Amino acid sequence: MAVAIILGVLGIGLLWLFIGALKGREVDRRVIFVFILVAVAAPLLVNITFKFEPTPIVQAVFDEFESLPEGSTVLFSYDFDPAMAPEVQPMANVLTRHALERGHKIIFMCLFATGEGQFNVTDREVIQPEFPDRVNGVDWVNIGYKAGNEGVLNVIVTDFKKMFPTDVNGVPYDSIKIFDKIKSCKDLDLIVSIGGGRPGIKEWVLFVGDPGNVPIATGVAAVVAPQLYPYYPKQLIGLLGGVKGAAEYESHFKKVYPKYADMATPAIFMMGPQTIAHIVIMAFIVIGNLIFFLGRRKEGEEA
Amino acid sequence: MRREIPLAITVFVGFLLIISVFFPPVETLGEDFSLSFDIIAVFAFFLGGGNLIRIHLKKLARRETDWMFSIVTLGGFILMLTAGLLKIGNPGDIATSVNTEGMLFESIYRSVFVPLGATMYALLAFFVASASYRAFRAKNREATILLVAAFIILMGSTPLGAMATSWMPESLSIFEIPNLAVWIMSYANLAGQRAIIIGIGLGVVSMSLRLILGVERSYLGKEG
Amino acid sequence: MSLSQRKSFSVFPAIQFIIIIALTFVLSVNSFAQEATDDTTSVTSVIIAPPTNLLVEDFEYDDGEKLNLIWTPSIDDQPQVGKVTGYQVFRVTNDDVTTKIAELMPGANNFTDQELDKDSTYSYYVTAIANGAEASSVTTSPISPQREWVNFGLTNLFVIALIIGGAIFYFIEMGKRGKKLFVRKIAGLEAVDDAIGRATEMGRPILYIPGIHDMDDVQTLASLTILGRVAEQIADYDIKIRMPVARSLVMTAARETIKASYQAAGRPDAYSDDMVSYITDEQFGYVAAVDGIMVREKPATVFLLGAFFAESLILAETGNHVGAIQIAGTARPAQLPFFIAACDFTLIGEELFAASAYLSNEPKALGALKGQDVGKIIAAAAIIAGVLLETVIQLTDSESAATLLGYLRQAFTT
Amino acid sequence: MDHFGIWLAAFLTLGIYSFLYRDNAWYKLSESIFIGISAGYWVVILFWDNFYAKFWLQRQDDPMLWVGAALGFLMLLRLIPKIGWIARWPLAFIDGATAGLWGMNFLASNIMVQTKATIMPLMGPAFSGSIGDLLSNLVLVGGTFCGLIYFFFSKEHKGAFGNAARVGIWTIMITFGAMFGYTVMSRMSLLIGRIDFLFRDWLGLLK
Repeated sequence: MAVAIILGVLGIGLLWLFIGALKGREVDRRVIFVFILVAVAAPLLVNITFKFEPTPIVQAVFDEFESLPEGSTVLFSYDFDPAMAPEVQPMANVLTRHALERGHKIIFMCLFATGEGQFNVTDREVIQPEFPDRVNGVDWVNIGYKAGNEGVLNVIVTDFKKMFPTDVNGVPYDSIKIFDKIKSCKDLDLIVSIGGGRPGIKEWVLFVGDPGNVPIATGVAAVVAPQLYPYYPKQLIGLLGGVKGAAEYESHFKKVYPKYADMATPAIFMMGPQTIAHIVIMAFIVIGNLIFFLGRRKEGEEA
Repeated sequence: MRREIPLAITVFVGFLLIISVFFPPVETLGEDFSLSFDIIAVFAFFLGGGNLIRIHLKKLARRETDWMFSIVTLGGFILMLTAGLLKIGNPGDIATSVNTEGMLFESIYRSVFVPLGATMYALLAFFVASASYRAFRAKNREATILLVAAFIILMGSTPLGAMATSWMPESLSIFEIPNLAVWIMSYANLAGQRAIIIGIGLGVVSMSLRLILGVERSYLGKEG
Repeated sequence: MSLSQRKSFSVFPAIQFIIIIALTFVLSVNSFAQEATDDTTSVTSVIIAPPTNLLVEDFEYDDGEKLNLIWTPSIDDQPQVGKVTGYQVFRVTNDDVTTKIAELMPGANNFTDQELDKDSTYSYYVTAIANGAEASSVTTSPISPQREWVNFGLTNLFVIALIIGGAIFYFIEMGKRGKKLFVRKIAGLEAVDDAIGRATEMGRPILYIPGIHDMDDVQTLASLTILGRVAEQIADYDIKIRMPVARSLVMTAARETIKASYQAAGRPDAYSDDMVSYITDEQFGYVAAVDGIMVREKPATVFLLGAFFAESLILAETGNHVGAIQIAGTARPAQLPFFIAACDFTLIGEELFAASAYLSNEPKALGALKGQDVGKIIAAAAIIAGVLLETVIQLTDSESAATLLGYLRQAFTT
Repeated sequence: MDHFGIWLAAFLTLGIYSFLYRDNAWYKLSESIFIGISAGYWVVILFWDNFYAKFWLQRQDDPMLWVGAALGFLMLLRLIPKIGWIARWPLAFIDGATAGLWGMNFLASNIMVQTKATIMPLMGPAFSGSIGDLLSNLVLVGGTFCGLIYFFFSKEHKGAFGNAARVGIWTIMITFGAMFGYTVMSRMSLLIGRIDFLFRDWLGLLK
């Protein structure tokens, strides 16, 4: 109900400006400010959300998770810090959920020291409440952070144990069940790096994906996404770019798995105000051009 | 002499730093300069800070318009200075950073400086909107190109982009808005960026040489 | 390599072999001994081979403060089956002090030791570490880092600097000799006269914003050189110029600049220090103040020239709102779109640096712009030639093309 | 943040936003507080980081530091009108050093690196790759080339040269349009952050 009212108010407002534009009336910039304020504030209050269709580059990641046979091993690398978290934590959470739902086994690690804290968020928000039956060490394991950036990757591409003799809790490598058949990155079925800084996805592609011939998918902050498109689809099987990429994934995941209809979708939530604000801006661009063209035609007639 | 000495200093220091790149024994001169610069900047602050105090005292004395706000500015300035230089509320010793929790300086920073900065920054959301309303009009060919590129990227950032072009056949998938947006960002955008960046490089080289050779001498005035 | 061999030191393979055997023996005895004294029950001794072929050589082109170490990793450092968990590098100085200088990953085979003294000698050994065991390489014989006077590694940079710098220098000289040089019109700069004239007509001040960076940014220097030209015209017209700045040094430099311009225009009496005022070093605090000045003083003309960041659009939109004519320019590519959108004229990147030369209309300054064009020709030609060669190589595997391309790439490698 | 801190932050936040309606006393108050506090903040940071840590603590080890201090002192002579012109010496020093440093840096990082980066094959080995790839690469290389032509100063933009320059400015306009459009989202995020603060921390409307 509230949603309809807000969208209605915004729509009628825009329509009114549109009609004004047809008469050649310029818009006071304070009117634009009010529209932006409403567009951003209202969805935050009443939770306006949109349905997202996944773009092929996002769909590719989803499909990879689907096509892997149950019991495949996926590595998640948390390569980000709290500053990047608003954009990429939603990706980490939904991808973890998807992997566990499909019955994949997950190895969590991070190239950022702060990544361990970010994994705890996923643990708290996804693994513990939704998959309490999954056993640490059997179905998933967190091997944590090791300093050394690409040096770490250089080692684990051939040997996990050397770099990670224990997991974060000090459990020795040999007694972690997941590692029974995983000796190096080459034994993995998929690697997912989530982040946007350095070290990050570029290092994964360069030091593990290419030499080890392991499929890699990624979720990154919006600003770095354009630099990564050239890697797709050869070196990256897919990419989630920014909040929008995360929202597309969440949206699609909910559609395919209806039992998660009530799951938290922070990216979709964030995209509510973003989408309305973008639409408002585009509407204003259209109105501006309308005024311009009508004005010019008038000038032409008068001349 | 008032012109020659500064000129000689510029020429000497400029060439020295250019050449230092090629000679390992002096290759750290650039770092030395940055250090000296930082120290000069501290001294210069006596002039800047002094100017700030002078302007506002003058406003006060002459009861110019808005003189009350000068009291606020001066008060804030002095408050921050005292809190920071004396390290009021310092939980540690003199080596403790002023940005340590518990210090008055830090708490003012957190509850006044940070929200004010973030709010000013966030004004951009409004101005981005008003600027695109006014500027993105198809006045001529250049403006039209600008408008179209911006519009495609804006569309691509929302679910609208995918919806608008989802009817397209597979063979034309590159022209679907989300893909088009990606293409623009990774090719056309990159081409323009590179041209601009190379141009800037040449501009800087030329500017530097003009300064060092004394062809540009803003603060020395005209020759003769 | 000849350079490094002269100063390097390596261990003879045969001796090395014997040493390895000996070391392994000593080590194993050691670990047995440890086991004997230790009361622990479950220590399984691991025997690993030490790293070999340790070579220390002088770091090429430094001031005599770095040494390069390379070695062959232990044969027990193998993927998956390897026992080695890392390496430790030790330095022995000439007064026999041993320090551990680095801990490295498995697979590591080199290290650069820095901040050394070229008048001392240094020896090194590298130890492979495994769970409960370690094995050291032999200690190298002492070596001192050498100082090189010239960095020949930067020859390409030197040559390109020489060509472009030389071209600029040449055209400046041509200009000095009075040769007429053509430079195309730059719209943003043609507008400067009108913009100043407009302020005179309206009787409103001119606002000049030199960016928010300090004097150690060449964009700020470029802005001040433009200020020098603009202020001269302003002095002629007797309009008020208002220049709030975000840096104390910029304040001082701007005052000197305007003062010199007023003197050059023959009106030193009209100058006042109050034209330039310091606000605050803080980016958005400065913006808040400048926005306030804009709406309160309603300048007829706003110059936004220098290093700008996120504040670019806030300033330009407010300036536009108060109806000022705005001439902007920056070399920050990320901010240019906002100036293009919100200002009347924008100097794009290189044009900002060309502006003062253009405004001065002095042949020698214009000559520098010609020199820049030589740089553009070089870059453009290299791009075309390189792309053609690359494509030819992809299509035909031509070896001569590959050689040529190699040279071309090399020339642009720093 | 404590209760008072949140109210203060909210008060100042709204003060700044009131400027969007028009200049007013609330904005002036927020602005004055910001200027005073931030100017003081930077003096303190400059004093402790630059003067105390970089100069005072190490004044005995590094003679180069005294060059900076001496030049800084000369700068202050500006306060004495008769010998104020000496203040130009440190300025001349900074001018020369900045020019020298930046000239060499930009030559390497902008001109050489970017030129080299643009040297790429238009097609994969033996005509592999799609027509689309070829066109994309042509746009990238051609756009960069024409962009350089646009910046060319010593020739009028006429004829074939003028056409290339025009393609150059079009490419640059695409760049600007795309960058503008791409930035909108991050700018909106900033506003979402502020409104979230007001709704959540201050008014408690959101959980």
